[in-house]
Amino acid sequence: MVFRVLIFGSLAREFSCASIAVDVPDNASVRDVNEALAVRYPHKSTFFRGARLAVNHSFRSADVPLRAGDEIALIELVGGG
Amino acid sequence: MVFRVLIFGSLAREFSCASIAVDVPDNASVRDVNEALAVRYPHKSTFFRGARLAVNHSFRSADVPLRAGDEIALIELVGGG
Amino acid sequence: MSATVRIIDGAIGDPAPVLPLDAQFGAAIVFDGVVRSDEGGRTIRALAYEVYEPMASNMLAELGREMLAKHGLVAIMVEHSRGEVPVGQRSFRLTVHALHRAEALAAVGEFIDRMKRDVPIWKTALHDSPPATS
Amino acid sequence: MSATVRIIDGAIGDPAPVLPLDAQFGAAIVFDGVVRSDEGGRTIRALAYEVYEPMASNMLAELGREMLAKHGLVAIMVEHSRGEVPVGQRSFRLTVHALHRAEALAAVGEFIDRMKRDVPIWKTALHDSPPATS
Repeated sequence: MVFRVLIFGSLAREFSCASIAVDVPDNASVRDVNEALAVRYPHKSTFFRGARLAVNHSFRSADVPLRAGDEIALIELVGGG
Repeated sequence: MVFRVLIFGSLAREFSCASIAVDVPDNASVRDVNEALAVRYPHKSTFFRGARLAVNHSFRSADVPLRAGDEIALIELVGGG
Repeated sequence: MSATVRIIDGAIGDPAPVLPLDAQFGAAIVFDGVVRSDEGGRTIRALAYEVYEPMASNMLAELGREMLAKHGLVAIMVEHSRGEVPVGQRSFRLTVHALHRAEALAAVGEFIDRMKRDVPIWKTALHDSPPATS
Repeated sequence: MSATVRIIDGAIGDPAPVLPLDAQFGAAIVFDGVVRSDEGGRTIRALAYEVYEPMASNMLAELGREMLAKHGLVAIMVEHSRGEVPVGQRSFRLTVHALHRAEALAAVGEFIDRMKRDVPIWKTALHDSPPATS
């Protein structure tokens, strides 16, 4: 299944795009998406492995299987001010 | 010297007056006024011994001599709300 | 940096006197103290504030300047009622401008704690009818 | 008890929407977040806020309800800007009503800390001119 992971803020500027496509097996979970991102971008693998992903606008357990059409968003805030 | 010690709040209501006259020797200090109040009202001696007294609208060291005409006020707040 | 004190007869008006926002501070807090209907477990109709002046204003200003310095505030303004303030009305307002929220929140908490402990202002609960006597 | 959330395009207006004072609460805090001219040591002209909706509003409302319950608040209202907010303008306002000041102050501090950590709102500094490139 291919998902477009929405990205925001400084990450979106760094990547010059608003989402990143990842291809994961059927029944993949959020954790598999984190891992696929980490493998695809080895220079930021630690960041992508630890990043929080929301599915359909909420956080959920990392091992629940995803379904086609789920909206995935990378919610990693820089915090501060 | 006779001073009229200004009192406020629940203490003023309890005493049904706005000040208490105390007679202290010349060169008496704030501490002597506390003591004179405590002796005069033995049922509240602990309160009067510990009460903060302002002289001419500020707090000062307890052993500075008072002068005739100094305005003494008992600033003991109940605190709360 | 400025510290301003106003003692107001009766309830403090609404809305807050708007200090101009500016790009120097990131956090502005307006704290309103409101007279509650329940005072010490009994229903009241108002609080009466007795303010020993000028000592009270002097101490509020001094406390304001101390908070400015200690917390690095940009501005602080305190308003306190004198006399009768009905239930549901404002008797106190503290306005603080600071670079960041942490300083602003700390200053508000510390100012009010110190004011309640040290500044010569006394309050008396006013009831609809005097308590029954035997 | 109520928790209200509003996302506003651009800067948040002045003055605060006045929640009616009433005799049930003793403390009301209005916290304003203002865009400062200095962001990360560099002068900016504005911040642009990106808000991931409806997740951001949902989380702000949930956080508001959590603060209501945890701190026993009477009411909480949060407003946050989306899009561009110039320096010196308000991008955030939190209004809290509580019985006592301690709960109100604690709720304001905790709400903002949690919001910055968890709620999907991102800010970007906008400069007058792009940084020089070699």
